[in-house]
Parts: sequence; structure tokens; C-alpha cells
Amino acid sequence: MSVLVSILVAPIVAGLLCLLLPSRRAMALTNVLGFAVTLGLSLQLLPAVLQPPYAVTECDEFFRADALSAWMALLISVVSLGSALYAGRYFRRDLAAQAVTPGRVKEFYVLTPLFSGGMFLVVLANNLGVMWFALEATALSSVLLVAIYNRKTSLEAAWKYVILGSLGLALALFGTVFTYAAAIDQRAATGLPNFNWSHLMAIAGQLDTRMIKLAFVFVLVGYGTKAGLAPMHTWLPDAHSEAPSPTSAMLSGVSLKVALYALLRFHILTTASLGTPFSQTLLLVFGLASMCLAAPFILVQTNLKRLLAYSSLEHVGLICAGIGLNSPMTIFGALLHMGYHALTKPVLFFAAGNIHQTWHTLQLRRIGTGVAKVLPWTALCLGLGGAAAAGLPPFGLFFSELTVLSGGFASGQTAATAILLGAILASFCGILYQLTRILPGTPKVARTTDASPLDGVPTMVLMLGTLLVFSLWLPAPLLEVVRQAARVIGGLP
Amino acid sequence: MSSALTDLQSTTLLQFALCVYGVGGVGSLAAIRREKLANLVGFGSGTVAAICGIGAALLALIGEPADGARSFDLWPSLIPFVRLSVKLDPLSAFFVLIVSVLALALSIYSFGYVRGFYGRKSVGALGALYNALLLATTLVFTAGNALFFLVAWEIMALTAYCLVSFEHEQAETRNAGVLFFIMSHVGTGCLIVGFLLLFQASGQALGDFSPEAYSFENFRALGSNLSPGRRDAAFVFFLLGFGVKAGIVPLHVWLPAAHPVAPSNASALLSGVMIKTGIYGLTRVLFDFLGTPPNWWGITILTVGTVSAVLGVLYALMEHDLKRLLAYHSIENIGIILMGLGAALMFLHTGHPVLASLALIAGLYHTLNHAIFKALLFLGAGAVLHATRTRNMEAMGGLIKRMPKTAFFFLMGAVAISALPPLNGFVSEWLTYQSLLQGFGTTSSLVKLMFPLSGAMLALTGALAAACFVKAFGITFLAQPRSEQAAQAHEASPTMLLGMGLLTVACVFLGLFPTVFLTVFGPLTQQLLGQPLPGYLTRGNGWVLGNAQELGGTVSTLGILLTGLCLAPVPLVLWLFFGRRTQVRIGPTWDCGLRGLTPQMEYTATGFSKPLRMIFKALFRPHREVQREYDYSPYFATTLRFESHIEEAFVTRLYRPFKRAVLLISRRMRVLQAGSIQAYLIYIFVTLLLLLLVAL
Amino acid sequence: MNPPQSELASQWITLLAAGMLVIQLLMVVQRMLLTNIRLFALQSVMLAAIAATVAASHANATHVYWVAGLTLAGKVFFLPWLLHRQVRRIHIEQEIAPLLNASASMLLCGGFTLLGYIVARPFTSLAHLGNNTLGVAVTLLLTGFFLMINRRKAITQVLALLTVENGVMLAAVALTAYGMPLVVELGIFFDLMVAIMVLGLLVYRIRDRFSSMDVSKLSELKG
Amino acid sequence: MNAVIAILLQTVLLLALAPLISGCIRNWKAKLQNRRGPRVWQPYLDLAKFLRKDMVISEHASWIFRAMPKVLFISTLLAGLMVPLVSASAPLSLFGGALAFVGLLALGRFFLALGGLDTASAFGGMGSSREMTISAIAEPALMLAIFTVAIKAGSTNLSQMLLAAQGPTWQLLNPAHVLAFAALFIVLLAETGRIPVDNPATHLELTMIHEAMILEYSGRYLALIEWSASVKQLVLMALLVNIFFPVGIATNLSAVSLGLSLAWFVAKLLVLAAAVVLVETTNAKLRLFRVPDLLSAAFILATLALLSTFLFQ
Repeated sequence: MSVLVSILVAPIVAGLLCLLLPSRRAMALTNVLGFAVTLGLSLQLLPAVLQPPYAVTECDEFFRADALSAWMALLISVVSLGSALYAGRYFRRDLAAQAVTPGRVKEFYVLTPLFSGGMFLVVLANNLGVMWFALEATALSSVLLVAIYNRKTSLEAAWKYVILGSLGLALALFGTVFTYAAAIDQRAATGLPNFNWSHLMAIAGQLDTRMIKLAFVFVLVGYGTKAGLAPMHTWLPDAHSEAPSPTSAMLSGVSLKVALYALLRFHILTTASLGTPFSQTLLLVFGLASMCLAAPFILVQTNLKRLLAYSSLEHVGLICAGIGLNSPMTIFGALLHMGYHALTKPVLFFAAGNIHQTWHTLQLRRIGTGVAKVLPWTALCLGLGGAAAAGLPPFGLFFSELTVLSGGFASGQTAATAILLGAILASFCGILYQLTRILPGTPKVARTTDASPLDGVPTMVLMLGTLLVFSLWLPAPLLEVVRQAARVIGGLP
Repeated sequence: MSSALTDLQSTTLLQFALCVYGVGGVGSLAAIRREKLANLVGFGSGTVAAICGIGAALLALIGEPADGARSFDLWPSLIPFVRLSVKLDPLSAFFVLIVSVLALALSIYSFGYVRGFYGRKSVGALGALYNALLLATTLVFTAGNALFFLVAWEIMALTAYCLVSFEHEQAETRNAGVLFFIMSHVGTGCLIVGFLLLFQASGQALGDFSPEAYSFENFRALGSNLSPGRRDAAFVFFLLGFGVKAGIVPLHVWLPAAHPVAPSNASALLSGVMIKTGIYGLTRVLFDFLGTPPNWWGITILTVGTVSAVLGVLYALMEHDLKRLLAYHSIENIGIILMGLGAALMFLHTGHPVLASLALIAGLYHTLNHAIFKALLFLGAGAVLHATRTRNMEAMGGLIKRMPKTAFFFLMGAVAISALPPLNGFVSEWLTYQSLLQGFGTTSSLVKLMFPLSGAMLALTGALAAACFVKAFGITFLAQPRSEQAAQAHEASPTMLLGMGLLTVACVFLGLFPTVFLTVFGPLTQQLLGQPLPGYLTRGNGWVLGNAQELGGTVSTLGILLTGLCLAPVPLVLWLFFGRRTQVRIGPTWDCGLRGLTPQMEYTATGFSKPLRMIFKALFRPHREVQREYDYSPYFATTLRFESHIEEAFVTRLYRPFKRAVLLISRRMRVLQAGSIQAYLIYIFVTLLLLLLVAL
Repeated sequence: MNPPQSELASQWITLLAAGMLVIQLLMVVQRMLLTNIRLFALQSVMLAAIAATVAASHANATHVYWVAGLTLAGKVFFLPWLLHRQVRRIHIEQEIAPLLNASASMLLCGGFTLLGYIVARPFTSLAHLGNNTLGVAVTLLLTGFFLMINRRKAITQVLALLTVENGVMLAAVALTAYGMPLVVELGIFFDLMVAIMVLGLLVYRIRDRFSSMDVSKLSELKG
Repeated sequence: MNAVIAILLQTVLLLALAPLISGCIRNWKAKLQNRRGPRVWQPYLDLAKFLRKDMVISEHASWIFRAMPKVLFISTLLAGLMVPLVSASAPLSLFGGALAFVGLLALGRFFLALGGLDTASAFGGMGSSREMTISAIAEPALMLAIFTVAIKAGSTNLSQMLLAAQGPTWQLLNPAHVLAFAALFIVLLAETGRIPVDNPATHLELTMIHEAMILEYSGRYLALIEWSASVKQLVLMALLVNIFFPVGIATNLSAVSLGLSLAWFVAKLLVLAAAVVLVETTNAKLRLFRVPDLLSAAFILATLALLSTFLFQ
């Protein structure tokens, strides 16, 4: 049963196929088909993961998917499918406005499947070295995606993204080597130690604690840079605001979480071997730092996409802090938050993309008031998405945030949870304050939009609909997967 | 009827009401294209649901209080941790009664009022938001566990925000909406902390932190294992959270900004009902969950209540925008309600349950009265706004001749809010006075001085409220019209008048027959204080209202009214005896020999409030500016421009500096992302070095 | 314990590691771009030599030969040629003034060496071939990081990144008796190649948009 | 049945006695300023004259203008019925105590101010604004004084207060009583528009407060308003006199004791009237913005009275 292999193969094949296909519509269709296949496969993977061995392995333990990776695979495929659906109309309007050359569009359609293929490899690889290699692949493929618009600012953003990214990955490699060395020590026998994560978890007790601690430090700084945790987040707003909207949706929606997933693998390993809350406190500190740092930037932001990027920084910080609080409830809440955020953020970026193409600017002041009058449907989706991102009840983010908060209170860490709540409130006020500057009111100058205001709206409505459905009704298998994934992070099998 | 029957009916009626609200909301949204249909569907369903709500509440209150029989699950809970349990106990039923009575009157009023929006704004959206707000508010009152309460609370805030910024063309509306939503969300943050503190305690008590630990029954059963430190922290957070929504003084800034800009039926709903959710929350938490309160809780709430009452009315006096004036009055009346609750808490502390129930009844009865006469006044103001297209009182005048029925209803509302005898405002303030008066003897410490002093401040508030409404009614309705629109104002449409009439009848009924209505409070005090209705509350076989003391003072508004009617013939007899041959001549008003009085010579709202502005100038810091343009000499001015405004202390001293500081710090933080890649690399390098030192 | 290997091999590895460190310090002070590239090539040769000695001294570490060969082919010939071509095409010679002058940066590199050894001290007790080079590996990492911060030319930043990569590979050799499994080594190597190609492409596109390779010009995105 | 008779008797007493008191005050003030002054029963003649004269009503006036005199008259009478004049138990004591008394006076004042505003003249507006301001500032002092006495009596029922204060006469001179009396005396001056606060006799537009509101009234309505003003004055004085010096109040309803208590009551009223006259002639009218200082002095006195109820026990 080669579900895992086919999940990996589908996007790569789609990417290579796009190399050969001439027309833009065909490439868009292949992308959508590729991701639809991956979505189907990851849905099929969900029940498989819930059976007692709680893990699906293939080609003798090279690929391994437990509940956590199945959940991540699902998110990756959902977000990639969403952005593929949206990309079709998006690039049609960009081509019409000569903002991008057909060569670049082909580049987009080739690189996006490779990008998500890399992400699938990260979540499905059992070998930590291969995981690093997959992350490097995602980094490289997304760099060129960020630099599709050949403007000065996008090149600058791409350069910063690649330099900081590669440096982070170098440090992460150093950390991985350290972990591998820790595994070597006690095996005096001749055989090479197995670098698989499952194997390392099995022998976690006998790893050299000092080396594991040092390894986690390097991995935290390395993968933390890719995940955009607080002091290392500086590339995030530039990259996410300069990339085309479908790419920034994937970057913000799920690529940050994939890097966080890699960090979590090491966090689980370190907790298992050290036993002390060393890695949890670090995650909590960095999570809280990201949230507290994001709030002021959201409040005084002038660029719409940078505002959404900082909001992603805040949400990733919340997830990281949730896992740092390390009680079953907060971890469950954090994972649920990952899912809901992965559905909300793309909608916001798609709406921002529409506004960008209509007003040809992202400066909030120049967009001015009255977006609701010009693009009623996009404004509605941006409003609802903003409400969801701010954590208002009808949408699931409210429940996941409340679960994290009640878990924090239940496990007695009242002070940290209070700071967390403060940061959530601050960023809520920021997002609301900024969105109400542009959404209501009367437009300054009547926009003559060439494209129909319904562009890209079906994708947004589809994703918002799924978010609303899954906020109000969590089907049993999905809930069970998230619970099992929470148990995995908590240290059980 | 056996209690089981009444319970069943009240829950089914409540379920039906909630469904009709939902259907109404969705229906009016669906019929958004055809305005007439949307109006009918939206507000028609509002009316039907309101009637069912009243029925459910009355059945729950009057039927025997079979505890717990009236809770049901709104929806089989699909999400693992939220149990959508709705519970209709006496306290919830009382507040559902308030929201339903108001919903009935407002829905009828809205049929006519919304016609003004045809073609201009989408009536379907207004209907949907209106029904959603009512649904959310009813759920807030009847929520059975903390999570569902917070969900309903937040949806209420969201729909209220959409209603406040319904006419979002003007910038003023948008800013008011944002201020409202931010402050209410910060309040919700405090509520979340409060509820989670209780959840922490109930979780420890139950042993596991399952969703069951959120339910209000477990909070109620907390009792001893709620440590004093956590209890005080929870109290502070609840006071802040509910205080923002209720509009207590330091947190009131959003109220005078948000209410005037909302459409009038919405601002009546906001002022009448949404503010009461804060009061409901405080009552539920203080009397139900946190057990016997320490002394300083009661003192804090009493002080905050007194300060809110006095400052609320003082700022109201200075307003010449009709709806801002009414919004400030909401703050004043919330202050009076809090006086009642604060006194009740202090009596609970000193162990006087009878007095506590009297004070609680005073507070809750004033909540009901305020909801009704404030809604009546807002509807009146809405009708005036609808007719004259302006909220500025200086541009009104003489409307009593063109809108006689609205004027009469507004006058009845004004008499009620100024706590003048025959109507309901007087009765609830009388009960508050009685509880404050008897508070003096309950403790020996100097704290007992607070009661008479807050009584004096309540008297000051009442008198200032009377002055304010003489100004509001006199300047708006009496004398000559000061502007063109006021001259051509037309009477409100029949449905608007019916809505206002309903509320006036309610005011009169609650004023004249308080003893009939007070029986409703029996199960309520039984549930909250374990104390049946105080003995000497109703005397003289139901005619007279006592103050729970054998020898205590009594009042009977019905008696006063009837004796007044008996005395009515005295002026008639004098007329028959002396003045039968006199004629009545209509002549011009005395104009000191000038050629006729012009509307500009009339007294203005600013003029009317000038003496009080001079007396309280330390608080208002009035600023006036006169510019005179003249050709030859300054004594012969060609044009005069006069501008005067007062300084809203809290906005200029507290909120604006805070906002400026926050924005300054945030802009200062932006230097972190200054664009140079070297700086970014240094951040990572320093983090790495710090972590290495930590990990060694 | 590992089979007793000749004293010569571990001496030889320590010498080469020290050589790599010296080259690194030279690169920190060197201002000419082309010499920097050659220094990097030299450093890679030493790394390949270390890998070779490790492979020679262990019976079953044949795959390390592959690693040595690849390092030689990739890092000594292919990458420097690529960078050379890039430099010639953009014909920039002189590195502009770095952030810190030479003496200050030398002082800092001394500090990093000290820190490297403090970090590596608890692990040198592991008695197997080449573990004393861990201190050098950490220093290479830190100094490469500092070089990246210090220089303003894009090409030099790429070079600094490569030296960091060398540091990591040295650590791999030092810590793990026979290096990491082959598939991981291949993966890492292949990634490095693609990374450098992508960087080259980006440098070229930046070159023709900004008409200068000064990284401090890339600071438009603020706030 | 005797309740209805008591109401009728008290109403007749109120209506008869009120003009006499204001007549006496006006006459004595003239005598003190060595003028002959109008006869003591002049107010009765004025009232009769007004009742017989025609009325001129302003064209801008609405139905409130016509309703105001009747509402004022009836509410003041109702307030009067709640105060025990001759017999210890006032006719309407069951229907309302001190708070209802204050409320009814406030109701009268509310409509009086509206009446003033209705005729679109600047004087009416100015009068109502000043009247409402001064009564608002006087309210806390009035309420605190009532609270002091009510706390001692344990109830706000005026008859209860009166019975509680019955004790031996020297006991009446305790500090709480004296201070509360002083506070209430100042409030009396403010409420009835006596010299330090407002000059009843003047027609100088800028100084009159009470007069300004009823400037537009004439004929029958003016009679009703003047009559209720004097009834209000009588009632406030009666409150002062009976609550603080309940000497000679009849407890049983026999004719002899009622007659005796009526005599005592009229005597006490005249003594208080003399005090008011004395104050009026020796003081000049205060500037409008000095009146709040006077009334806050009254408030301080009332607070001291409250403190002394338990400090000097």
C-alpha cells in the first residue's frame, strides 16, 4: 500500500508535467488535479493512522506517517489546492496587466508543486537528515516563487529570504549532526546507527543528554528561523508581502507550520531524552516573544499584506506557545489552531491579492475607505476572514484559542497564559483597527475595475465555508487524529 | 397548572422564540432584494419571537420554581468542548422578560422607522442584524456554561458592532464602532480570565478538566474550595469585563460615542438591553458563584455606582445632541442599579439577608424600569430624528405642535426617568432610597456613613436628571421651531406610535402596580439569596409598597394618583364660583416692546445648562470662543461666531494619552525591522549566542 | 571502542582542521574577492583530505571515500569555477569597506574560537578519531556567521555561507566516527549545489536590477 | 370614612392658612422697613381678583401651558396632605412618606419649569434653568437632613418621625436636631424663593427666578400658581415646625385637642415666619453663582447633623 509514496509522487509528477505543457490553463488544471489527488490520499491516510500501531511506514521505515504527519499532510494539501484554484484567475489578471511574463507564470506552475512536494517529504520522512534535505528543497523552490515579480522589492525580499533561510538551515544541519552524534555514542558496535526518528525515539533514554541539549539549541535557532519565531522572523513580512498571493498563502498558511513541525520532532525527542522541561520553556518563551512582537507591528502597519504576515507571525507564536505550555489540552488546542489558521489565512491573502490587483497598491492609506462598495464579495470575505483571524466565535479559532487558554489555566501556568491572552487581545485590536480603515465608508475615487468583482471569490467562499463547517462540526475521525497527534507531541507512542 | 406543565411550556416557548429569531434573521437576509418583504419578515418574526419570549419568561417566573427542570441543549454539541446548554432559572427568566418586552415594542416600532431606509440602506441586513442581536442577547441570558456564554457574548458584540456602524458613510460612525468593539473585546478578555479562574477551581474540585468543569452548576457548587486570593482576582476581572459592557464610569467612553450613531431602534436595543447583559453578568457572578462577599466588594460597587450616577448625569446635562444625552443617562441609571447591587452585597457581608433581598430587588426593578423608559426615550428621539433629519437640539423646537403624540410619549418617558412620583422610575428609586436608609444601622464601622452619603448623591442625581429632561423636552418640543426642518416635521407613523405607546403603558403599569409585579421576584431572591420575598414588602392588601420593615415608610403611587383625581374638582369649583364670566384671549408673548419674538431669541440648550456648567466648571473646564467681524469699529460687529465646548475628562485625560503612548511605542518598535540584512543576521547571531550560554 | 588506529591519522586530521581554521581567519581579513574564492577552494581541499584519512583509517567506512570525492569535485572545482564566472561577469573586484575593520574582526574571531572550544570541551572526552576537531567546527560556524554579518557584498555572503557549510561538514566528520549515512550526505551535497546555483541566479538578477552588489542597498522594505 | 373627612379638613386648612402666612410675612417685612405695607389678608384679595380676571394665553403655548397650573396645584396639595399639621397622623401618611413628599414637590417644579419654557420667551427659559439648578443643588442637603431624622425614627413616614421626636422638650436641643433644622431652614429659603436666593417681590428680569417662569400667566391660572406657591411655603414650614418641635400636636381626634393643637401650630408658624422675615430684611439677595456656596453650606450642616447622630451619643 504505497499511500505515502503516491502522496509524494503526485505533486512532483504534476510539476514536471507542467514543464512540458504549453498553455497556462493546462498547467493550472494539472496543478489542481495534482493537489486534488494529494488531498484524496491524505484523507485516505487519516483512518489508516488511527489503527493501533498509530503509524504507517513504507519502504522499510524510510517514510513514516503518524497522526501528526497525517494532520500536517492534510493541511498542506488543503492549502495547496486552495492556492492552485485561486492562482488560475490571479495570473490571468496579472498577465492582462503585464505585471508578470508568461515565462515567470510557467516557473510558478512548475515550482509550486515542487514546493508542496518538498513539504510533503518533510512531514513523511522518517530520517532526520532527509527531513533537513526536504526543508532545504522547499526553501529553494519558494525563493524563486517569491522573486516572480521582478521588482526591486521582491528581489530584495527573495535575497533576504534565501540568505536567512540557508543560514538557518545550516544551523539546523549542525543540530541534526549533533543529534546523530548523540545517537552514535552508546552504540559501540560496528553497525551505523539508524537515523530514523522512530528508532531514535525508541532509544531516547540512553542518548547523551548534554549533546541533545546543545543540538536542540541549534535546531531551535535553525528551524525557528524557517518557522519565523520572534527574533529570527525578520524575513517573514518581506517575503510574504512581496510574493504573489497564492504563494504567500502557502508560505503563511502552511510552510511556517511545516518548519514548526520539524522543530516539534526534535522537541519530542529532547523531552523524551532529557525529561526536564528545557525545550518546553524555550518554545513557550519564543512563542510568547513572537506574539508580543507581532502586536505593535500590526497596530501601526501601513501595508495590507505585511499586516497579514505579522498576523501569521502572531498565530504561529500562539501555536508554539500552546505546545510550550505542554498540557494535553493546550497541545490539542494548538494543533486545532493550526488547522483553522491554515483555512483562514489563505482567504485573507486571496482577498489582499484581489485588492492589490484592483488598486495596484497595498498601502492602506492609498487604498482608502470604501472597499466594500467597489469589491463587495471580496470585502465580505476579507471581513469574515479578518473576524476569524481575530478570533471571533462563529469561527473555530475562538474555540482553539479558548482551549489553549483553559489548558494553560488548568495546568497552573497563569502568568504565561495571561501574557498570551494579552497578546491575542492586542493583535485583535490591531487587525480590527486596520481593516475598518479600508472596508467600510465611501470609496475615494470610483475604481474602474476591468475584471469582474467575482474573480477568485468562489475559492474564498469555499475555504470560508469549510472553515465554518469544521468550526461548528468536528467529525469523529478528524477529532481523533488531532487527539492522537496531541498524544504524540505529549510523548506517548 | 402543575409545575411540570409550566416548565415544559416555558422551555418549548423559549426554544420556539430562539428558532423564530433565527428564521427571522435568515429570512430577512434572504429577502434582501425586496425591502418591503424583508421588513415584514425581519421585524414580524421579531414580534412573534418577543411574544413567545415574554410567555416563556412569565411562565418560568410565575410557575413553581422547580429547579433545574428548565435546562435543555440547544443543539447536540458537535464540537468536543462546547455544550450548548440553555438554562432558564428565575434570574435568566427575569432578564429574558426584559429583552422580550423590549423586542416586542422595538419590532413594532421598527416597521415604521425602517421605511426611512428604503432605497438608502439595505433593510434586509438591518433586520438580520437586529434578530441576530436579540438571539445572541437571549442566549447570553440563558447560557448554561461559561464557554457558551462567552460565544453568545462575543456574537452579541459582533452584531452590535455591525449595527452601530450600520450607516458607515460618516467617519464618526466608523470610529465609534471601532472604539466600541475594541473596548468590548478587551472586556471579553477580562471575562475570559475571570471564567478561567473559576474553571481552574472547579476543575480542581471535580478532579478532571473536562468540558463539564465549565458548567454554571459546578461554579455554583464551588463554595469553599475557591481560595480567597483567586476569588478576589476573579471579582476584579469580572467587574472590569462586565463594567465595560455596562458602561461604568472609567470604562464608559464608548457608550456616548456608539449609541447615537446607531439607527434608533438599534440604539434603543443597545441601551435598553445590551447594557443589561453587564448587570446580568455581575448579578449572576456575585450572587450565584462567588459566595458570601468580603466587605470591600460591596463598597467598591457602591462607590463606582455613585460616581457613575453623578458623572453620568452631569455630562448628560452638557449635551445638546439628543441621543448622546440619552446615552449618558444610561450611564447614570446603571450607576443607580449598581448602588442597589452594592448595597445588597454589603448587607450579605454583614448578614442581613432580608435587607439584601430588598436592595437586590431595588437594583433589578430599576434595571427593568430603565430598560423600558430608556427604550421609550430613544424611540422618541428616533421619531424626532426621523422627522427633522438632525440630532442637534439647538435646531429643534415647537415639535409638540407638529408631533403631539410623540411629544406626549417623550414627556411620559422624561417623567419616568426623572423619578417623579406616579411612574416607575420613582418606585425603583424609592426602593433604593429605602435600602440605603436602612443600611445605616447594619454596621458599626464608619462604612455606614457611605449609605446616607450615596443617598444624598442619588438625590442630587435625581434632581439633575429632572433638570436635564426639562431641558431636553423643553428645548426639543416646546416654544417655536428653530430651524426649517423642525418647522416641517411630520408626526411619526402609526406603528412607531404603537411601539412607543406600548412602552408608555408598561411604564404606567410598573409605576402604579409595583406590588403586583414584585411577586415575580419571589423565586429570584429564593434562588440567589435563599431568602423568600421580604415580609412587609406589600402591605394594605396589595395597594401599598412597604420597605420590609414593620414600622417602615410606605408609598402607594396608585393611592397618590387617586387622591389627586379626587382633588381635581377643587380648581373646577373655583372656576365655577369665580371665573365663569371670564374669556380667554390668545395674544403675543411679552416681548418687552420689540416687534415680535423670533426663534433666535428663545432659550437654547447651551444657555439652559449654563448655570450648572459654571457651578461644576472644575469638572467640565468649559472653553468658549467668540469671534466678531466688524467693518469700522468693534462695537458694530457684522457677524458673530460663538463656539463653546466642555472637556470630557476621561477621554482627554485617560484614553487619548494612553492611545498616543501605545502608537508611539509601536512606531518606535518599527525600527527593529529597518531593512538592513546585517541587522537581521545580528539578531539571529545574538539569539544563538544567548541560547548557547543558556544551554551550557 | 573503535579499533586502534595509527596515531598518525588523528595527528594528520588535527593538523588539517587547524589549517582550515587559519584559512577561515585569512578570509575574514582578505578584501579581494577572487583570492577569497581561492581560499575557499583550499579549505575544501583540506576538508576532502580529512574525509579521505577518516575513510582510510576505518575498515567499513568506504562510503566516506565517496564523500571525499564529491567534496573535491564539487567544492574545489565546480563551485569556485561557478563563482569565478559570476565575478568575472559582474566584473567587481574590490570588496568595499566591511562593517568592522580588520583588527576588531580578528579580535572577535579569537573570541569565537574561545567560545567554540568552551562549547566543545564536554564532548572531547569521546575517544574516537578526530573528535578534537569539534572545537574547530564550531569556530568555523561562528566565524562564517560573523563573516556574513561583516561583509556587504552579496558574493562574499555566499562564500561565508559556504564556509559555514564546511564547518558543518567538518563537525559531521568529527562527531560521527564514519560520517553520516550516505543518502544523507548525498542529499546535503546535492542541496548545496542547487542552493549555490539559485544564489548565483538571484545575484545575477539583483545585479541587473540594482546595478550594484552592495547588500546595504537592499533596505527598502521597512516596518 | 373619617380618612376622607381628614383629607377634606386638611385641604381646607391648607388652602385657608397658606395665603395668611405669606400675607403676614409681607406685612411684617414692610413694618420692619418702617413702611405700612399691604394688609395681612391682601393675598386673599389678590387671589379673588385673579380668579375673576380674563386670561391672555401666548400663541406659542401648547397644552402643557394649560395643564401646568392644575398639576402644580394638585401635587402641592397632595404633598401637603402627607405632612402632619394638626393631628399626629397625616391623612395620606399611608400613601407616602418623606420621599413621596419630596417627589411630589419635584413633580410640581418639573411642570412649572416646562410651563416657563413653553411660551418661547427668554425670561421663562432663564427662570426655569435657574429654578432647576438651584433645586438640584438644594436636593442633597434636603435629603440628608430627612435621612438624619428618618434614621433616628427608623422610618421615612412623617408621622413616625414626629412621634419619635415627641420626648421631653429639652431633648429637642441635641446637636443632630439643631444642625438638621438649620440645614432645612436654608433649604426652605431656597425652595420658597426667599431673599438670599431669590427676591419674590421684584419684577427686575435679571434677578427673579420664580417670578420669571410665571411671567406669561394671568387670570385663573396665575391664581392657582400663586396659591400653590404659598401652600408649598406653608407645607415646608409645617414640616420644619412639626418634625423638629412637635409640641402640642394632638394625638387623639377629640375636638378640644385638635383646636388646642391648631392654636399651637399657628403660633409656631408665626414664630418661624418672623424668623424668615428677620432673615429677609437683614440680608441682600446673593449673586446667582454665590447661591451654590450657601446651599453647600446647608449640605455640610446636614452632614454634620448625620455625623452627630452617632458621634455624640
